[in-house]
This record gives sequence, structure tokens and C-alpha cells, in this order.
Amino acid sequence: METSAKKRLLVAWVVVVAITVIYLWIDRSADDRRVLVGSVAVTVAAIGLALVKFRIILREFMDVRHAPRALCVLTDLLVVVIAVALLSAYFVGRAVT
Amino acid sequence: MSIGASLRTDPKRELWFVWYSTVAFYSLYSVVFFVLTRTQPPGRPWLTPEQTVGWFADRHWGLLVGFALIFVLGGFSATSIALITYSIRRMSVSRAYAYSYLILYAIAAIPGFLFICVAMTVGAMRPERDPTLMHWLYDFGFLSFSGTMGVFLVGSLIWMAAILLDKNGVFPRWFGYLNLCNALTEVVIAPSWIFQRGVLAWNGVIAWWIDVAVFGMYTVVFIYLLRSLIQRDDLGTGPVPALPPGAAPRAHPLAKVLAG
Amino acid sequence: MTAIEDVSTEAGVDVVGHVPGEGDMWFFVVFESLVFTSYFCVYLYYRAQHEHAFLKAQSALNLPLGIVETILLLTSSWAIARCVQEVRAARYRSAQRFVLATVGLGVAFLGCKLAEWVRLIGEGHTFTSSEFMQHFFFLTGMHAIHLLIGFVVLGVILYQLAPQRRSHQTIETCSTYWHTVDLFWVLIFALLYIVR
Amino acid sequence: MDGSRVSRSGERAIFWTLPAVAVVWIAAFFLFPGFVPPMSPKASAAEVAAFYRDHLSRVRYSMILFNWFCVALIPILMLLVERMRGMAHRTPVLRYCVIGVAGAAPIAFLTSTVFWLIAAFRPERSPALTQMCNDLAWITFTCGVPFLIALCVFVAVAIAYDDQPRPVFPRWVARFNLVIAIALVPACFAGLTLDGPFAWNGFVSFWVKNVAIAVWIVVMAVVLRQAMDREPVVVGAAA
Repeated sequence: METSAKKRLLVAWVVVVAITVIYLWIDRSADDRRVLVGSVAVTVAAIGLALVKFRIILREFMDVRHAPRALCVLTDLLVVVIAVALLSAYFVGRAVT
Repeated sequence: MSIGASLRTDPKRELWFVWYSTVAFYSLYSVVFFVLTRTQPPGRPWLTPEQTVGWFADRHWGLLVGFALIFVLGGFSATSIALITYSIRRMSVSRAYAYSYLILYAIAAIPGFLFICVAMTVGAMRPERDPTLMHWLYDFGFLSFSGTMGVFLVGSLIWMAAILLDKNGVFPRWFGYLNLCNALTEVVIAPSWIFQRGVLAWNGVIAWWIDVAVFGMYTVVFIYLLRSLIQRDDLGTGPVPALPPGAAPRAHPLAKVLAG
Repeated sequence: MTAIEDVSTEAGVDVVGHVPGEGDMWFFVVFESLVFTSYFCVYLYYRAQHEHAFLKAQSALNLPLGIVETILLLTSSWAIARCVQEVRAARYRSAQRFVLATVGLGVAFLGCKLAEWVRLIGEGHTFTSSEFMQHFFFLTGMHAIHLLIGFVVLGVILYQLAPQRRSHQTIETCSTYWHTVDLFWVLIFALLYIVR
Repeated sequence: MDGSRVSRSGERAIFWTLPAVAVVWIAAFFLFPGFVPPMSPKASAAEVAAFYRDHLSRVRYSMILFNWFCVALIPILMLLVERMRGMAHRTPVLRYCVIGVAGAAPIAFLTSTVFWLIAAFRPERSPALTQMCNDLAWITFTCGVPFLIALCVFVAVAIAYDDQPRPVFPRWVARFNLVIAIALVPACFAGLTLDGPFAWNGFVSFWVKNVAIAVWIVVMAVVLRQAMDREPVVVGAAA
């Protein structure tokens, strides 16, 4: 069980690092030859991926996976609240201009 | 127990006197700053000298009467400081924590709120004063008031460390962490010395609105927790007992859920 | 997992249903996350308002460096999680090595951050040069302050690893703080470097 | 030392600094040309500037004296705090209240001396600026009494709660402190008017307030001296 916990942690690390590297690809494909271009899709994807990493860190690194249900629900709720808040701030900002 | 009875006969009457004074002081403070003088939310930092003359004219009597009330009752800010100092003294940590907190806040009252009262009173008392000087008084008032948050930063950290090291259970530990959150928002006000507009200016969304929201929550929470400390206190030096059943104060919902 | 002797919780610990660290620490995680979220919302709102100016200033950032920083911090998070595993297995020497690795990775992150700030300021991108840079220096600066506090927290873990102390709960609480610093960086990185 | 007794050695030395500094305070008060009679808030900027030009040395030397010695009140207030240990209180919280205002009270006054001295530093400055410094000094001096008011109230409450056969201070001292607190209140409103008894040079805001402070110092010194002669009391557990 102990080695599997170790392995699981390593897999989690590989996944979050991989997601970080995906950003490099998103970044490259988003721009028009080093000139940054505004993009709703990139923004939403960046926030979405960040929150996926956010949740992996919570579940795996911070061991919420083994925690009582209340803490699992609380942290998942936190992820949802952050997602809703960030996306609404962004879209409200766009709509108001 | 009624206020009168708790102030006359309760063995903890001096604690209750200080606690009620704290509540009264914070209420007065809010009324003066938000209603009478309308200096909170703060004026816009980008006003021109001529516009600041108009700003002073707009709230002439409000500034003079409101800050006169602070001149009368401002010293009662010491009650919350004394009560918090007592709470730290009641913990199992060195008195150095309590005394640091006491001295820090006691002296900080001068730049923290006396300066804005003086600057705004001087500004309002001579409406015909040179606009550039009115501008200076306006800046002096708001910057001294908002810009002296290092006191709250270090003060919150001292209180936090005391709570986290304490073994007498004076405060729940989550409140120790809330002190850290409060300390970290105090850092955010420093840019108001730099920006004349934008989210980090002295009236900005981050430097004012978010900070005041956090500070407001923090203040309400600590006043409530000080009350529950007085209720539980056995005036000894050991662990503070829990309240007898029936009168039990509500635990923080989060802590309760997590414990269960 | 091997036997866990937790000296500080009265209730004892069963592996499933165990709150990592002290429950009250999660109050900090949630509250501070919400405070940071409010800063992010302000940033995103104004960003959407002045998209063009933000994009222009944003192009001064160096993404590969940001990615290196992110990986450094993610790895430090992994290291401190390993430390907690080692503590639970009562392998304190190995746990100590993981804490030192965490400190090293944190210092490396801070070094990269400083280098980035110095480069940007040298190129004329300062706290006051543009709205984007104001948010950039504010958010990365606030994060750096959290990181510096994190070093104090790692110090507490090292202190707790000494024989006679070894409070598992305190060590888990401290590691939760360090992960929280990582959590914030993950969001800050995406919002400052990637968002368009 | 058994820990429950606090040493009183050296308290008399502190107490007898009071007459000495009181002499300095009185001398500085009469040396400052703007106190007898108090400067008028209705003076024009040119008149204020002329005042500083004409009385430069007296302004400077009197305010330097105040600047040095106003904080000499703090050790005396600490003697008061030490006597409060003997009161029949269960907690030290009222002592902390007094300590909390004991520093700020003279330092508010110290701030006003800074403004006076800045006004006098460059008499050739534009009259409007000199007038502003003068206003800041006078408002800080006249209205800057919140800590003294709170101090009187805290002392009054502390004495009222001192339930024992031989209280540290006589009961009337509590009422006396409340009277002084009330006497200081009108001065806080000095910003509202430029003439009449409530203006900063008026009877109420200047004479009543400053005489009240002087009477407070004298009366409290007398009762303090009497209390100091009494046997030290063993302090309670939480004190």
C-alpha cells in the first residue's frame, strides 16, 4: 500500500507537470507570430486547466482524497466557486465595455 | 444578563465594561466615518486642488462635527486594545506578546486616526484656504489614515502567533489563521502611497473595498470571540473552561463539520 | 501504510476519514483562496475592459521561465507530500531530506522570480508602468510574501522532525500551508501568463 | 522575590520629577507668546506670519521645552498604573486601558509642538503655509484630548470598581475624574467656530480645558502621593 501511495503521488506530479507543458502549446498556437491576440477560448482553457491542477493538488498532494466527506465537498465547492467567480468577472468585464 | 447588571455586579464587570466600550467605539467610528463625515469610502485621490475645495465644502459640518466626536471618544479605542492584550495575557505564552500588542496599538492611534481628524478639521475650518494647501491636507488625511497599516500587519501577526502557541484554548485556532489572512490584506494597502488611481489607489477596489470587507469580517469575528472569552473565563491562569451546556457558544460551523 | 502514532490528536487517526493537518487550517485555505479569488476577479474584469493594453504589456513576460517556475513549485509540493508520507512511515531522516528539497525548490522558485522582476524592471516594465504590470507585480509580490511565510512554516516542520516532538498533525498542517502557496501560484500563473 | 509582590523601589524618585517638570511646563507655557493671551483663530495669514517673525525665539524655545518634557508625564502615569495593581480588580484589563492611552496622550501634544516648530522654522515661508502649520498645531493642541478624556474615564471606572474597605484612592477621586473628563469635552469642538468661548482661544476651549488638565495633574499627584505611602498589597493571581 505504501509503494502504491508513493507511485500515485508521482503520477499526480507527472499529470500536473504535463498540464503545465500543455500551456506552452496553447500559448504557441494562440499567438500570431509573437504578437499576443485576445482569445476567449484560450482564457477559458487556461482557467479550466488551472482549476484541474488546483483540484489535483488538493486531492492528491494535500490528501483530501482520504479526508471526511465534508472536506471533500468543501474543497470541490471551492473549486466551483473560484471557476464561477473568475469566468463571470471575465465575461462581465467583456460585456460591460 | 442585562448590560447594567453585568457592569455593576458581575465579577467580570471590568471585562464587560471594556467589551461594551469596544462595541460602542466601533459603532461610533463607523457612524462618523461612513455617515457623518462621509470619509469612508474615501474621497477620490485624483481630485484637482479646486475639486478638493469643493469636497471639503460639501461635507463642511459633517467633517467638523464628526471628527469632533472622535476627538471626544477616540481614546476609547484603547478598550479593544486592552481587551485583546488581556486575551493574550490569558494565554500560555510570554507576556512579551501581550505587551508588544498593547504598545504597538497604543502609539499607533496618533498616526492611525488622530492625523486624519486634525487634517480634515483644519481643512474644513477655513474654506477660503489656498486650494493647493487644501489638496495637501486632503492627501495628509487619507494617506495617514490608510497608509499606517503596518501596525495592523505586525499586530495581527503577534496575535496570530500567540493564538497558535497558546495551550489555554483562549481562542479557536482558525481565528489564529484568520489573523494571518487579515495581516496579509494589510500589505495590500501599501500601494496606496504610490497610485493616484486604479485598483490599488487608496479608494481602489483591491486596496479599499476588498480590504475593508476582510477587515470588517475580522473585526466582527474578534468582537464576538472576545465576548465568548469573557463568558468562559474563570479568571485563572490555566485553560479557559468551556461554557456549561445550554449556554454553549456555537463552534465555527467549518470546524464542527470537519471534526465530525 | 505502516502504523501511525499520532501524538497530538486525541481521537487518533484512521486512514480514511482523516483530516490532513488540523481542521482549522482548512479555514485558512478556503478563506485565503477566496481573498485571492477576489484579486483575480478584479484583474480579469479590468483585463476584459482593456484587453488590448493588457495584451501588449503581457507580451513582455517570458513564458518558458514561468513554466520552469511552475514546475519548480509543483515539484516542491510533491516533495513536501512525500515528506508527510515518510513521517507517517516514521522515516524521519528521509522526511528531513524531503523538507530540505522543498526549501531548495522554493529558493530556486524565488530566485527565478527575482531574476524575472529584475529583467522586467530593467526593460522599463515596473509596478507603475502599466495596468497589467501593476497586477503582475501585485499578484506575484503577494504570492512571494506567502512563499516567504512558507519558509518559516518549513522551518516549523524541520523543528517538529526532531526527536521528542514529531507531531504528525503539526507537520501535516504546515505541509497544507505549503501546498496552498502552490495552489495560488497555479492560478496566478495561468491568469498572468496564459490568459489572452 | 516571590513573584506576587512587585517592587516599589525608586517610585519616589519618579514622583519627585513631577514638581521639576511642572516648573518647566509652566515656564514654557508663559514663554510661548501665543498662550497668554491665546492666538486668535481669526487672525489673517499675514498676521500669523508676522506673529512668527516677531516672536521667533520665544516660539522656538518654548516649544522645544514642551517637545522635550511633555512626555515626562508618562512615568507619572505609570506610577498611577502601579497603584492600580492594589485595586480590588480581578483582571489587569483596566490597567491596560490606562497604559493604552498614557503614551498617546502626551504624544498628541508632542505632535502639536512639531507643527508649531515647523511654522517657526522658516519665517520667510509663504504666509498661507505658516497659517496652515499654525492651524494644525492649534487644532492638535486643542482637540487632541481624546486620550486624556479616556484616561479620566478609565481611572474613574477603576476606582469605582475598587471594592475594598480601604480603596487605593478615595471614592471622590472617581467623580473628580469624571468632572475633568467633562471639562475637556467642549475643546474637541474647537474646529466648529473661529470666535466665542468655544473657539480655540475661547474661555471654554482654552482656559477651561487647560486649567482642567493642570488641576487633574495636581490633584492626582496628591492622591497618588498618599496612596504611595500605604503598604503594598499582594496582587491577585491574574494581576
